Amino acid sequence: MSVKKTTTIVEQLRRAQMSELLAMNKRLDGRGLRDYRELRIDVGLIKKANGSALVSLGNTQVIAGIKVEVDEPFPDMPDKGLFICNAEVLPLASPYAEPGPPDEDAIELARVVDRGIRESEMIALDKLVIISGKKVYAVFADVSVLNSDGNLFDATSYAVVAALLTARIPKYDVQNEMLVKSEETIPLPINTIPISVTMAKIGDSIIVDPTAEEEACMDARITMATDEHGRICAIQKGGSGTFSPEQLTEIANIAISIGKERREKISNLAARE
Amino acid sequence: MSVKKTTTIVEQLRRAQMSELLAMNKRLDGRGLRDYRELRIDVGLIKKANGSALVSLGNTQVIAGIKVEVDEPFPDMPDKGLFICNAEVLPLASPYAEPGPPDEDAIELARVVDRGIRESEMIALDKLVIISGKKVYAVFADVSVLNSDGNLFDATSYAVVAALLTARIPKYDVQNEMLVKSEETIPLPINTIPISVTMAKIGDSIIVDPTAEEEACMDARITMATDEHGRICAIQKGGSGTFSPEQLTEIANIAISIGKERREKISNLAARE
Amino acid sequence: MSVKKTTTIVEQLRRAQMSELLAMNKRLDGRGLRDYRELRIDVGLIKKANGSALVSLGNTQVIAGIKVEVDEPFPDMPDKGLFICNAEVLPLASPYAEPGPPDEDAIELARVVDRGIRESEMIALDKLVIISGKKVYAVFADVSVLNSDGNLFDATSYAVVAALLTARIPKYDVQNEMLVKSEETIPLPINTIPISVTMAKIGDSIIVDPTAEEEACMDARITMATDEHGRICAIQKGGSGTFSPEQLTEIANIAISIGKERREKISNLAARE
Amino acid sequence: MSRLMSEEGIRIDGRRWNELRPVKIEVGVLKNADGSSYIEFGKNKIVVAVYGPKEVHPKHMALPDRSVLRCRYHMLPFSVEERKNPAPSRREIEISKITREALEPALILEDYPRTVIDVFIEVLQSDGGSRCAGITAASVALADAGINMRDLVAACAAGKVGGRIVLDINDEEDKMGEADMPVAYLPNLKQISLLQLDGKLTADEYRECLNLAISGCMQVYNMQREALMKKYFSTADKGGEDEEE
Amino acid sequence: MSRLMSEEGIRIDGRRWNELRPVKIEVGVLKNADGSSYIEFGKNKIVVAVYGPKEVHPKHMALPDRSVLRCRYHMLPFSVEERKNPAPSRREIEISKITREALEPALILEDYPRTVIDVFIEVLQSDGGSRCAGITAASVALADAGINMRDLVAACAAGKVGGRIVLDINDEEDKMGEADMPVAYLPNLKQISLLQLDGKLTADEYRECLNLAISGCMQVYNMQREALMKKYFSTADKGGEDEEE
Amino acid sequence: MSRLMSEEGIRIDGRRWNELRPVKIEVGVLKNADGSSYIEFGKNKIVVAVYGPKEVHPKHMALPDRSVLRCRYHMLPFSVEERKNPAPSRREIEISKITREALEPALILEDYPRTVIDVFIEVLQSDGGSRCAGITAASVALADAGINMRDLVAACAAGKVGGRIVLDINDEEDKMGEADMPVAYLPNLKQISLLQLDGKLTADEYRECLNLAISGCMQVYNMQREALMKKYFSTADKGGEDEEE
Repeated sequence: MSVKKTTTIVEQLRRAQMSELLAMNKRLDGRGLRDYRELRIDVGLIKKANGSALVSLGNTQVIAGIKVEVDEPFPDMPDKGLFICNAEVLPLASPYAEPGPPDEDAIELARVVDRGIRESEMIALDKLVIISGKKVYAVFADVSVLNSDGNLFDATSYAVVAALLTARIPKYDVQNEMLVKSEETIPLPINTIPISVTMAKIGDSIIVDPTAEEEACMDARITMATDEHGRICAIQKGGSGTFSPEQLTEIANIAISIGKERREKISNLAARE
Repeated sequence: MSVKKTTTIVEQLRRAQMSELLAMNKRLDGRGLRDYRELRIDVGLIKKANGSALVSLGNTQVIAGIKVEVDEPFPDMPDKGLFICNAEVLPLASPYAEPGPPDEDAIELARVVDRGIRESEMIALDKLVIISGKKVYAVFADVSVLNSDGNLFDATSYAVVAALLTARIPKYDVQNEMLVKSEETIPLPINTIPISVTMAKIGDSIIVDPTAEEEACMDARITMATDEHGRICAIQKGGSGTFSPEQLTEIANIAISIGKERREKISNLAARE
Repeated sequence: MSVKKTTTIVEQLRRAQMSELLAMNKRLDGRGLRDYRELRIDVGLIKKANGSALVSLGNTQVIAGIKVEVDEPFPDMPDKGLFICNAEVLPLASPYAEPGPPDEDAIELARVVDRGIRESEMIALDKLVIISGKKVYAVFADVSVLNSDGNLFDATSYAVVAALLTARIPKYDVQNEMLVKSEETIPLPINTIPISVTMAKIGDSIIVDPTAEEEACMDARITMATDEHGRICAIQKGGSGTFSPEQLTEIANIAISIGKERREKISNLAARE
Repeated sequence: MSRLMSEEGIRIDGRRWNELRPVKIEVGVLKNADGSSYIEFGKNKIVVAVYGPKEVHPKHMALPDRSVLRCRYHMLPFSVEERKNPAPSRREIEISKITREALEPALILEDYPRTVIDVFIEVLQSDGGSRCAGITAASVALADAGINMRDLVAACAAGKVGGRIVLDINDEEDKMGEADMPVAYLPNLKQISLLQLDGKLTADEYRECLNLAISGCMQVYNMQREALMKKYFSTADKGGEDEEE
Repeated sequence: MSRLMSEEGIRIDGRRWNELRPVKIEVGVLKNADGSSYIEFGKNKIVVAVYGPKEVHPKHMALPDRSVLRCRYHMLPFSVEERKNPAPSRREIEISKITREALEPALILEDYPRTVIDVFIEVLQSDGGSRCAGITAASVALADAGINMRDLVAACAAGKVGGRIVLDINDEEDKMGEADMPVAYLPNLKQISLLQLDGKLTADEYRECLNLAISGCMQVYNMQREALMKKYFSTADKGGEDEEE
Repeated sequence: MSRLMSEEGIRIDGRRWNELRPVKIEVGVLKNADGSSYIEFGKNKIVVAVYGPKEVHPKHMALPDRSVLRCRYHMLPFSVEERKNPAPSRREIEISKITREALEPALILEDYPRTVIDVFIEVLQSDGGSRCAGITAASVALADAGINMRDLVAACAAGKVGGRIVLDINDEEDKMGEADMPVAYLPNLKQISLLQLDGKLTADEYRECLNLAISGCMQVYNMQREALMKKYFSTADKGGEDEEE
């Protein structure tokens, strides 16, 4: 059953302080309301994966690895490859994380990141068919959070995107309905790069890229992913607060404009293999 | 490990009151010792299921759905279809129910209902073969308890029986060892209608169709299913008390005579689609 | 997560007493430091298993059963049969055992016994192939601890070894790529008999075949398995203490010399079917 | 792709772009629960029970200053085309969470310190929009349980199908359409407590969709009020929109 | 169907209709347990341990006025034809429950408030009637543990095989026969604490079966008494039927 | 079998028999942890965090006289050739246990009664010897967390490959070689806290292997010290072997 994580007295006090600052357009770490923390992306760290990326967003650190297997397609989608995204918050990521199967937060994280990639049609799944109805590529994206300091949604999304952009998958030749793995590797067929932008509402302010401290005080959270044409392709509101319709219009504008500028940065960072 | 549910002080006091009444052949809700509560059966509520039935027995409410799939037969039974019965007491059914996998009570419930249907040979499993040894119908009966007020055994059994009686399954044509689903649907092949009758022993009295309040006070419980020829085809004694051999003879007579009269009622109710 | 079982105050007091005795080369049960408790092996108790052995080592009692099935080989080992070893400490084995899936101790136990048998190449897995790359024998060794009084490693290892030595498996004939089970049974193909010797370090003393009482007081534990040529084929150190390099040399000598003498005893006991 | 929208702007199930599917809401359908409701929303058939406010077990989960809200969204095995395993799927776990977050702002949890309120949503039959229907019904069941609330929560999706922005996506439209955007709305507070999107929308389409969904939520809200009034006021007068409960 | 009954009324394993399979009961076979027993009943081989009465963890499970009885019936992976997964099956969970309910009426749990008594039944090799053999052995192990009891519990099935009512169904008769009815009996209280039926019986057959099963339980009861006496009285005199322990 | 050892005694990855793979150790790589480290050991890439000493939940796990050490060794799904299921395998559970037992003798747990110390080892990429690399890194992370220690724990395997006793087995050598013997060593106490063996060794080979592994551990120990000094002493002087930290 779903139940809210408890907030402490300290967090409630901190919230008061934070609201005061935000009323003056300031944040605890000195950033402006629309500023991201420093982003670093290292790709190719894991040679045993088909693709990998280690992303630091301020103190938040996540690692994504891509593994590609050959599998059967779903019976109702004989001409589509498979994309499966999993996330776990490792117990070393924070004093509050615990070993065990993914909890509702980790499941939501994986599903929202998956949605951004799937709905933007980032991967051309129709080009991942080897034998129609029988053999397709199955692309597994596994993300592990190494250090948790807020905005896991964007960090995870950037890591999966960067790992997919730089992945190399084996090429198969088909001989008499049998697959023969060739020496050659090929990149994944990519249509677009979706960019996730996560915002938090604290009091009346909308801030971008919240830290863990800010998340502990926030009323609500929202993640929007946009594609290269500036279309919104996935949204997830979170948290026990609400947004007004006007705020949601503002939020979409932020997501589209910041998305555009960050797309370039992320493509460049991911390309530096 | 199996362990008894605790009884409260209130239940113990209530038991004294109930025993006094029963000594005068009276029950708390005014029924006679051999009277069932009002029974309602609504079939066909769930269009996505092959068959379904919502059963109310007094305040006890259960819903059964039948799903039919094509599967392989068991290697030692190449010419039999499959019947699989599951039950769960949903957490909304009572203040004591909890989310999670079925506990020992729900497992016993499913297995006893399964036994009545299987041992009476209600479904002609030998007519559920599509290709001998290769393809058979697998009939899943899933029952969920929506409101729990005693005698889940009979309510669940009636719901599964009514859902099976009114189910429509796809017809398959076999062409070159391949199955082709036809437009046509057919009913399940039915041999007999088993009727479950559940009784409780409180003090020296045997009562039929116990409420939750009566079950909390009972010494022991017994469920007997009979077929159309008045043969007993499944028995399950429950509870931490005992029965004398004489009581068990009396109980069988009750089960057979009540079973006969209820069979007609249930066939009629189920037929009103 | 791995965490140490707690030791009680009584165990700590007992440890002082034990150390004094050991300093005089004496043990609580009167044995010498290098003496095993009485070993009994009864084979063939379980007719439904392909092989079985009930082993008593003092008050420690374990039962092993071998089940052989036909399965597919691992893709990277098309010409090897399979050997799978599982162990569980049944809840009836001691006041501290609990029902549930195997804990880290039971998993270590199974893996160490497996290692001794696998690394010694006791079973000629290459002779367990029926159709290369397609059908091989899968040998399941399941061990259950019935009464736990120390040195489960050796008792379990002897039980599995004895059950394997006396197992009879069905013979299959291959006709048109199909398997036909013949009436005939054959023994498992055996290369060597590995002998496990477990020692405990208490203070400066190394003792062989520790009881539960001794294990509760020990600093560290070590199990060494040797093959018929006196080669060491598996080692596992356990416990939160350490060994010096010199002690490890001494331990290897003990394992090799005792292993030789016990191998004969175990082969003889196992042969008495 | 099948034609989801006729040239006359008629949808596959005969509705116009701004039309809801048939909705039926009943209050107080389960005897044991403190509050309950049943909703039919298109082919969705969902029953909801509320238990609480009640004591918390284990006690350390209790909060000194407010009640703890717990939510479960669950589908029965026969509620979908392919029989569903009864164990909770990742999808059900996510929907349980966003449902809780959609309901929480409407509840005055501070009125019930040291207690828990349980909401159980059981999908008997599933169609497109089951999360919205579940939130709508849960909100009614919470009211039926007598929990103090700031507002009801009414939920409804809008989306893009066959190139047009339409209200209340059904199953086929969800699968074949271009976008689905579920929204939960607190009508008196004019706040949105659930927003998700699957599929692609331009900024303009997004705003259009949001407004259309809110208008759908207002229709749903009126049906919620009617259902509650029908139970609580014997002369089942169809409540006007400007009344507060 | 194979001939389970010869024309002379001889069963597939050579027994007559009213004959038990060979039974062997040993008491006190495990060192660590407070009470234990081993039974061979036909090809069934079962070991049972009792731990308790002992402290309860977690403490909130304790009852102020009586002991809590817990039971586990479990089959080892190699006890059956096809290797069994070690995790408890639905069948094992049901049998654990009906075993507990069969034993509970014989125990004076009120004598041990705030404690727990654990009964572990491990089937080393399984044949028809393993639940009855388990209950029989568990009852002996409880006596061996010194638990205060009103009576022993003796269990035995009767059933219908090849058209005849017969005692103590074995594995083949269970699979091929018409009915199997396990019964547990408290001989001194003349009460039945377990009754199940798989298969079809007329009312007359049912009564015949019940009586035959009870007569089988009386035979089992004498073997239980003998086994206990053998352990507890050095001059192992075969106990008469009218003695109480 | 492929040639794992050339005629000139050169191994498949170019090393000599007594040579370690390239090693890199970093200290304090994770912000949230009380202590952390990152190690590259051949192709192994492992990150370790230490949390504690801290309060224990549930409280009954606490010990009155010392801290409780908990360890988890875990591999990420993409760390191995075939994608690994994220749930802990039997292998990971065993390694978690022997890792804890290898570290425990180095820690002065008595200094932190009623607390717990958690060690999390996450294998990002796995090669032969990941358990040794994990222990080595964990020991550094424990020092980084400021836990009182009697000694560091340095770990390294030796084994037999292509007929020769060699140091620090890599993945291919592990799969194709004759024996692999992981060792953990406390250099100042001259004690061994981990010893395992897979594969066959004569008594002489075993002694040779043990000595070689210990010499490998001493090399690892120096790298551990250097990494710690680099973090804790700004003038990163390469620490001599006779200095104590």
